[in-house]
Amino acid sequence: MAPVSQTVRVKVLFFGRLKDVLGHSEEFLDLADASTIEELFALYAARIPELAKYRSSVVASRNEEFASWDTPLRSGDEVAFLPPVSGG
Amino acid sequence: MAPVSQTVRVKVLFFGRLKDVLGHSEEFLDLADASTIEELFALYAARIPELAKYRSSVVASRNEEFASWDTPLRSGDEVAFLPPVSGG
Amino acid sequence: MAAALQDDIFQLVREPIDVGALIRHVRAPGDGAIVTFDGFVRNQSHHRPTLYLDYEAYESMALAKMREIGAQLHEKFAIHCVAIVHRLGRLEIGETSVLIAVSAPHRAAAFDACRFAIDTLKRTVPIWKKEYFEDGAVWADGELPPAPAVTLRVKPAS
Amino acid sequence: MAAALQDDIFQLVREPIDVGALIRHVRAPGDGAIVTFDGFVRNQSHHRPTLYLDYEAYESMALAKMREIGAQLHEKFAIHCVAIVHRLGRLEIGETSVLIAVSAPHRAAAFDACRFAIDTLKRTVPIWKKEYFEDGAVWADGELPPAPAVTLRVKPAS
Repeated sequence: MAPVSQTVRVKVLFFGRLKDVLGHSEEFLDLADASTIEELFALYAARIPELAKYRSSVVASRNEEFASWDTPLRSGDEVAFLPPVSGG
Repeated sequence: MAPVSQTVRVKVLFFGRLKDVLGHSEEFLDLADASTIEELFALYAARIPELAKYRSSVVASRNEEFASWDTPLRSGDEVAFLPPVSGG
Repeated sequence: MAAALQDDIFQLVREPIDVGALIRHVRAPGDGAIVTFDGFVRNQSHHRPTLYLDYEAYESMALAKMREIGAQLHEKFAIHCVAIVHRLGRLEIGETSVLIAVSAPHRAAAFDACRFAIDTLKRTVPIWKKEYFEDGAVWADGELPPAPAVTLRVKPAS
Repeated sequence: MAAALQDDIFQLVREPIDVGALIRHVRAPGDGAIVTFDGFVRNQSHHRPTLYLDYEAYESMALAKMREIGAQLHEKFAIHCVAIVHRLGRLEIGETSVLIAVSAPHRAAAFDACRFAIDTLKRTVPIWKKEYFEDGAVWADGELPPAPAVTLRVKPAS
């Protein structure tokens, strides 16, 4: 039997200037299974075109570890989009 | 006229283990004019032979500046013999 | 990765940081040196007078990254104990935003570790600073943390 | 040589050193970083348990050399203010013998200057430490300050 098309639910967080652009800092989102972080970001950029210009100055994390943009997501994952950090 | 032979009075200070060897830490001493710091140390080493063995692990100062052993002394100079320093 | 010693401190706080208390905390009779980095709010940024700052963090990840720095310090340097505390929320001019204190038997390790800690914190810990000026506010320029370029996927067994 | 700023501190003291007060002293709104070195009495020396220490100094020259270090810091590094305080007399285990605090607009200068200061102090400032053990006392091994090998004499005019 071919696998049934499934969705996964992930938590998405935005910080710093990204949060200002989005107007909110976190939400839950349903995605096609095996979507990547890149695809997740593209969904938001489709919704809010201004986001696209931040793509090259953002890093992503998955479950509190820095992650590459091609990381596939699983249900329950927490993904964050992080602008350049300026602590200290 | 040939110059009259003169003496100069200098203050001599000892610190750390040198002070322990000498049994005192400072005194005034009369020296032949133009005596060097080396000659001053030799006077003490003649008096207290144990001092001689410290010669290579001592530096001298003249008027609170590190000075070479061939520095000639003048009246009123303050000379100190300093073992390896261990502040901090 | 070496476990952090029990008396290391990694904290995000919203109250003023007590520098003296943290220095006393990392102090132990077997040590001889403590090097401390105290970062605090400057009165200007790029020659514009600053009114105050606001720090925010991805708190759980920031704490995890701070602990990771602590573990790296114990791996790389012969230190005894470390405290890393970062403040969040509104900070006035002159207030400490970050305090790092490192104790060690010898000073070279304490200096190297303290500097490694603040350099790494500024590159990798998800904390952001918003600067407030007379005429508005901006997110400070920062550093993009180094993230893996691609995921190395294990080929599924067939 | 650049003059030391008026608010630099160079002191030899016989009472406990107030680390917090010195850090506050070098702090100014134009700075962003303070690096502090706190050197204190270890409970052992070469694996022998230490009871206490006694520090003595050639006080006038030690203060002159400490001021010289301060002047060098201002020449070599973009710092704002420095405090160098060394304690003399009997010190118990854990007590601070030397405290160096350096403030600067940026952290690299503060780290470099603080480290230069303690390294130079340990090589050039005439202070000596006697270590007391259960079975006696010894002068600590130290470093021989670099002194000129020969005096360059100006030939008298003939």
